Amino acid sequence: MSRQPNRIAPHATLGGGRIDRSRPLGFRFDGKSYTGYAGDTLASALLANDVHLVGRSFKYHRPRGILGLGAEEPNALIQLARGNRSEPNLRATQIELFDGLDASSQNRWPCLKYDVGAVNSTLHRLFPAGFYYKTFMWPASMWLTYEEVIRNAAGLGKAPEGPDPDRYEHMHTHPDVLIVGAGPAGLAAALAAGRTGARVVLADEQAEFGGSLLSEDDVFIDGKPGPDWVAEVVAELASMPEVTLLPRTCVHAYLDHNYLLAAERVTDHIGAVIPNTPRQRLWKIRAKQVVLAAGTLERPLVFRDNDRPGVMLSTAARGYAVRYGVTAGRKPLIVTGHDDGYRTALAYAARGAQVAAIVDLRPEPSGPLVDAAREKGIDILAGHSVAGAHGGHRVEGVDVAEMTTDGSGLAKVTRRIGCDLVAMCGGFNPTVHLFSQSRGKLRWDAELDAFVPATVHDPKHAPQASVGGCAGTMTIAQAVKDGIKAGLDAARATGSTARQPAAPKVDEPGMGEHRTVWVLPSDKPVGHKGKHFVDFQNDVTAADLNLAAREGYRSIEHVKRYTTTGMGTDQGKTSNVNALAIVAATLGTDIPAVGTTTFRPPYTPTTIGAYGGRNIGKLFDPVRTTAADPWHKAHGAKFEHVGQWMRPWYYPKAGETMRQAVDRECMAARNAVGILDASTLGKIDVRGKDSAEFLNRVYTNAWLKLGIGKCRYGLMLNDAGFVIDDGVTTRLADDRFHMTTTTGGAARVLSHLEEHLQTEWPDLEVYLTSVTEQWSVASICGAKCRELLAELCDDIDLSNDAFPFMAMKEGTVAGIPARVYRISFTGELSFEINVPRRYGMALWEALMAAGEKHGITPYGTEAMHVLRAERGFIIVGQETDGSVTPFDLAMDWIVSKTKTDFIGKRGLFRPDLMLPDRKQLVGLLTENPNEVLPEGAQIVEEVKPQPPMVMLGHVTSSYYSANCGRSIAMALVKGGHGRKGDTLSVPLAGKTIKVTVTDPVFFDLEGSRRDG
Amino acid sequence: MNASAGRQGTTTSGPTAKQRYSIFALAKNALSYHEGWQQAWRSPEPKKAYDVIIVGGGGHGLTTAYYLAKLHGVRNVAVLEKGWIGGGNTGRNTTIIRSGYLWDESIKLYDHALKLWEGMSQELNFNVMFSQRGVINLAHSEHEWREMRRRYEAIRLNGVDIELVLPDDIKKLVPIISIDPDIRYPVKGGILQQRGGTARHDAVAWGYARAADELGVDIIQNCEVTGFERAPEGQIIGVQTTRGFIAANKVGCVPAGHSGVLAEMAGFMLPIQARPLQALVSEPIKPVIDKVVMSNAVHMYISQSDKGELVLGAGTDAYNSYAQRGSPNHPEHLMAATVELYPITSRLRMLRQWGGIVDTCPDASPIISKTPVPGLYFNCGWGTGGFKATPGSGHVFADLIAHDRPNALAAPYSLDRFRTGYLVDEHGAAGVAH
Amino acid sequence: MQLIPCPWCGPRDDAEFHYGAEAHVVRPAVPADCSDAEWEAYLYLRRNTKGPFAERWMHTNGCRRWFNVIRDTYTHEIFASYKPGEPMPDIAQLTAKKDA
Amino acid sequence: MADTAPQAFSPLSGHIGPVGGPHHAGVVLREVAGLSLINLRGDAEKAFAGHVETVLGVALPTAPNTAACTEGLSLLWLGPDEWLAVSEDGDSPALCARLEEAMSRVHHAVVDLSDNYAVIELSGHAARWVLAKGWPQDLHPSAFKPGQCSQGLLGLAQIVLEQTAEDAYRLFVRPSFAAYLWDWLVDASADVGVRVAPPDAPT
Repeated sequence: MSRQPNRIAPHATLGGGRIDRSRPLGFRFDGKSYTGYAGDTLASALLANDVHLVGRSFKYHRPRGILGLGAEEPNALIQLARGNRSEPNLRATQIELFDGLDASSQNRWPCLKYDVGAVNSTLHRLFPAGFYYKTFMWPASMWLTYEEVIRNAAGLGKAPEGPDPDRYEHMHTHPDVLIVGAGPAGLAAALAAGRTGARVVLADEQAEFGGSLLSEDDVFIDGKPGPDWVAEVVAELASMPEVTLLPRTCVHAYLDHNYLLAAERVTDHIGAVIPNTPRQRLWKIRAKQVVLAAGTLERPLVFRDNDRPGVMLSTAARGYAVRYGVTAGRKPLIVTGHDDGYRTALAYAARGAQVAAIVDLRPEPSGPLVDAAREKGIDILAGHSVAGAHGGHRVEGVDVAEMTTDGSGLAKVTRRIGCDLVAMCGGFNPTVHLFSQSRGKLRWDAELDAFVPATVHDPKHAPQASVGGCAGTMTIAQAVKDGIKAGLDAARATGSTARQPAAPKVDEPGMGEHRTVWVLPSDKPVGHKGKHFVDFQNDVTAADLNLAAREGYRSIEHVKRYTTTGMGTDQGKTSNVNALAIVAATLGTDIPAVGTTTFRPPYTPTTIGAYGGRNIGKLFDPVRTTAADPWHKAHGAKFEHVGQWMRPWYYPKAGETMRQAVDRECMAARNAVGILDASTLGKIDVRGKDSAEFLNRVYTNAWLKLGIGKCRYGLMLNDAGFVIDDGVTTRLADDRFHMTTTTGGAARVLSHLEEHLQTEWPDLEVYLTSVTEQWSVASICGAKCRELLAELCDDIDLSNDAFPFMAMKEGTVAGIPARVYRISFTGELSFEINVPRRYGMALWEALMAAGEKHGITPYGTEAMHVLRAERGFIIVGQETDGSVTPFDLAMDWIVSKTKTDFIGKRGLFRPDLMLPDRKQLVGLLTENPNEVLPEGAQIVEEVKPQPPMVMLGHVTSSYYSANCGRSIAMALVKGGHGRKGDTLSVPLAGKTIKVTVTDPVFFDLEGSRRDG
Repeated sequence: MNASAGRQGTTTSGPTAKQRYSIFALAKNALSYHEGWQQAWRSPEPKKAYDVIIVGGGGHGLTTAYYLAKLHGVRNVAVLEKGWIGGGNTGRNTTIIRSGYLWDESIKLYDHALKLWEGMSQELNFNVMFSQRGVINLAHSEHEWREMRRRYEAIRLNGVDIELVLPDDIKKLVPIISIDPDIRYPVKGGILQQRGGTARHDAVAWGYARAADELGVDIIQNCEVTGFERAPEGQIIGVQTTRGFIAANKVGCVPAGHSGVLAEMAGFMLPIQARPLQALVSEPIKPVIDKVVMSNAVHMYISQSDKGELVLGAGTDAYNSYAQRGSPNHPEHLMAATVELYPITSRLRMLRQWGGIVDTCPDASPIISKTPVPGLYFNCGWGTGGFKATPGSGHVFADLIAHDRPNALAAPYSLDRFRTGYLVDEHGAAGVAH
Repeated sequence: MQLIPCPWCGPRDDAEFHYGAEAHVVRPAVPADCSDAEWEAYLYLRRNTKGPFAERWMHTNGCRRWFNVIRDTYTHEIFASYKPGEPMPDIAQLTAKKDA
Repeated sequence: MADTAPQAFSPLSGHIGPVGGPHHAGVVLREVAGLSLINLRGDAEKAFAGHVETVLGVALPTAPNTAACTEGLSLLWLGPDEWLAVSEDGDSPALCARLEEAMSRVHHAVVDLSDNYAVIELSGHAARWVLAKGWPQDLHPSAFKPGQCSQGLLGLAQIVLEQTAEDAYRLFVRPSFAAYLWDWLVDASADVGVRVAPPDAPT
């Protein structure tokens, strides 16, 4: 195993970092093997092995190194693993190292060191921001070719090759208090709330709680080092039954009314498959109160060529040393306008590094940290700027020079200082993403040079508080105090009571005034020499921002979209505020006037599979089946989707095509016995003294005088006059009816009826109850069906006189209590046998057994479609599409003339619904009787050699009818009722078919077969 | 800027001829550090009066102003935008362009737009990156496959390019799709419109703003209309704004989601509901999908941007909202459907999620119409079909405003169709009218 | 995910509900007497307010009852929910309380 | 004529896998068959309420989403004028007849829905953890206790949820969604272990 050159031995007093040196872990990066330790991230392990070059930037393919310590990392994007578990664009700073980890860099060809893409960097002058809007327009035909080149150059990592072997799940939780971020403020809030017994959820994206305390060695709480205090608090929290601790869980979305989403990485850090365990868990959190304690993100400084590998955020450089025991360089140079930068210099000096210099933007830096640095003999260059950095695949040095007092230019000539690490501190941005997602208003704090939370959006429904760094509180002492108060207030607001715990004593380095210089002055103007990077990942420079403003893209949203600053996978965590400041200066206005861009979820990119959760594959959507489904499957039925239902489509025998099977089923249904599983139809129990009046109002025909035990077909319209459903309703008693609806319309019709009952006609005494699945329905039809039923039912007189068409009798079939309806959708003699669902299978099997000698034949939805079309019966949803009226369907007979009102009546008599040339239902017969028109084919009067042509309408239903011995079709045609006997044309892609317009009834025109 | 000596874009009064954009212009300007580029549009102070005021600085508003100036010689025009141009639905859609609708009126209008898309970059001298990569609508059940055949025949016979494609063809065109017949909603087939595709939405707003500005149109941002002024006999005479009263003989409103708000200001009501429409993008990856693929049955559609982000969209949320955000159950279902149909997407990560305000009509078709107020015209109700219609919408609306009567393409979309019952119901045809 | 306060079941996720747009739109007593314009108004013309708005919701996955809510369609703040048949509260007074 | 009595099938018969599973399983699943489920509708403030109490022997629960329970019977509130009577007396037609007769003179509805629901019993120390994976409402004891019921979506299935004991629930779901719900529960219990109890044996 190779030695880790940058791993420092554990320090006598300062320790060796939070890694486990007894557990070495082997890993590979771009094919080379290295070792790190348990507790490392891939980034810290790479730095330990002195690997700085980790990626290539998106546009210029410039060599890039690690800039950050966590979620803010824009450069070190990694393709992890191979095959189906491969994952692109992961931040090395957030990948917990595990043994056998296999990582590779992205966006480079052939390799990281020698990337052809770097040609963009040499020709960078041709590629300012938005260059692609100004070119690639000539010749027009070449655009798709240019685009192909762009698309292949773009994109960072690669998608995995196959389906994801891992599973994901969701989890709902309803804490009294959700605390986001487990740094000092968050831990204090959790402790205060937890001690009241309130239900608390504490979530943090890191593997360990503690936040910034894990990366500092100069903070002591109650006399103990920060991490020890953290351990104590976490131990107490872990002992509280109503507190849920969620490490490795990033709260990434703050939605309406305190509904937040968080993604927990359950097994990613283990690097092995754990059976029966989801890879990630999406927490859906409805919190009564939220405490945001998300800390801060350090701002980079903008200076020439500030993107050399080895130029890093100061807190990151310090974090690698303190938390991971890795000095990212032996000769660090610190550039800062903030005392915090000195802590990095002191941390490195304490760990044997030779600090090249501290370049301080302030003319007269002072305070305990400055004194400590001087005591260490560190060279402090006050009032200086870094004019530019040097180096190829690693920073080698910087040019420094004294600035003019106002920081706008250089007072002296630059001089070069050698270094192998540049730790830059441009100040700190409170992490206000979640506050802003919750629609809170931000304000610019000129004191802090940062945006801080101002007003909570909806304190009544989404009570929340921001504490610590994310509220602009820059000392740990105050953060802990505010955390305790916020945690207690939140718990008390939800009814839990307790004393306020005492705030611990915090000993931390004092910080003085800071100075912010948005672009460090250089010897040449911005854009003239080198590149002043603002958005490292999307290669957006200060010059680009100036260009955008110059070209009139003045709104910050325009600047962002024109330059793509802040649109990378880091979502502008290190670039947004710097970009705002530079644009404000260019427009000669101040930052608050420029405003912020909208913070959109997620805070960090979130796995799509986690959102899909368990609702994929077999559980993507319920499959609804009937009681007799096992029989259908056992007898080779082919199925068809009907909404969520799976219904038998047809029952092919060995070797039969669909056409042959359907022909056989249709013939048997008329000449022998056909049997259909009709259980999926919607069924509604309508009860109450005003039931008949209610039916009168919702259907187009009359219902008051319907006899008991009698059935009637009803057409249902919406109030615009268009057909929305149909079905047969039977009167069970004076005040009781059994209504059926189409399969697809069941839920829709029930809610349509309930809406009118509850909001328009509350005075009507009517109750509706869905009984769709109480009853299984086997519908038998055909010449021999009465004979079959008689064998199984001896307590109903099945003769025509005793049991006429459209009537219902109760009795026993095959020993099962049943309601038998003489309803016919095929035009044949037909009995629809309804039994309680538990007997559905028994009824079906009894009918099949007894029916064998009668030639009983199960038929599916296809044959049912053909049989009803033979008789000219419509199917709502096939003959209608929401814009068809009863008159269009030639169903004037069902529209009551006498009723003063029913739903749809007024709508029907509007000008465009009364036009004679509306699309009307007709039959179509093809010249060649064996030609079957495709459903959806368009009908034309005057055929042109080439489209376009004027279309009169379309074929709604079309089949070969074995019973008619020819093809039949129904269609909606403009002015169809007046075109009977005409010849029209159906132009298809290959040929045109001639058709004759007829009445839409093709079989048993006098309806004689209905009574058998 | 303290260090840069770059020339600030000053606000010149009159329109100036624009520099031509080309690779040669880029090279020339590179020599002077790109400090020589002019403003794309002037953003002048509003004049006291104009012949025509367009309310709404999205794609539809800007194209209307452009065509008024270019085709109808009406150049004393102002576009008033309450925020920043292209900041509404123009900047929030999933950039899909196609004309494969069901009703003749829709096909004619959307294909009129598609023809205007085909020459747009060259006409505007601004690369809007219109890519005719092909749009596929999938059918996931027998019923949907039958329904799609009707749409295919109607499109074909309207003279618009369309092809029927079967699962094996679809797999070749979209390698990452699953055509497994046993998944819950298997791919039964689809229709492909090769002329359909995508474009860079922001560039459309900027390109038309620049071209309109060159013709003398004033583009005025941060100028919200707060009321309409009418002459005693009812004729519109101007608008009240957050930057004072501006007179005009004609006012064309193209406010998309805010149509209801403006109609109420003008004293009449619209059959429009403002609904959230959510979309999201994945992190950028190397190209995996070239086509745009739409699945109504599972309410999802997908394409990949030139930057490499997978762009995913779904149906609208079902409640009224102006918050430009929706409820998380829609994106959740969208991503479950995406994993179901495109299994390799499961481990990819969502980068950004947002919502627009979609003005939906009861028949999922737009309103391009005169209104009860003489001189006041409305163009809205585009629902989820706004972006693809942008140039066509502006073209016909300019014609309506210039001549005070709709041309043949716009006539079916008058406001009084809801009174007479003449609906162009694109709902019936598509679960989610896209 | 908004929390919609069902007058019976209490606050529930908005995914459990069906939306019914503007409240207090009454179906004309005698449709036959309505002009086409009046019928159009009943069928289609709905207020589309940006701000506090009286609207209808139905608790589809819960008690299946229709009820009304005063909700701000921009901020999503919810001011009141009340049963059908109850009068519409005074929105100005309701929302004013917010600033008091 | 059919000589033997017709065979009845419960909604999940044939779908439930083998009975059994780890003894320490966090969740036990069982289909409960043969219950009488009667949907009642009426005005709780009128005589209707009294009639229900006389027949069922328990007062009509009027507080939303609560259940009135007595030996072998639960009366679940489903809406301001809607209840579901769940009785272990399997003769639902007789129960309906008694109810119908008692309230014949008031506006009411008595509908036998014994076949319109499948009933699944979910119990065990991890029952709440598994339900919370797909049930958006709060199940913490401070919010949902035995004697309470609620309606909503579990995964993608619309159910009525009744808490019967500290770690035991009954789920009422339409038969055509029962297979989906059962598969969903088994899949969601993978991390805590699931045991399938035979249909009618006590757990």
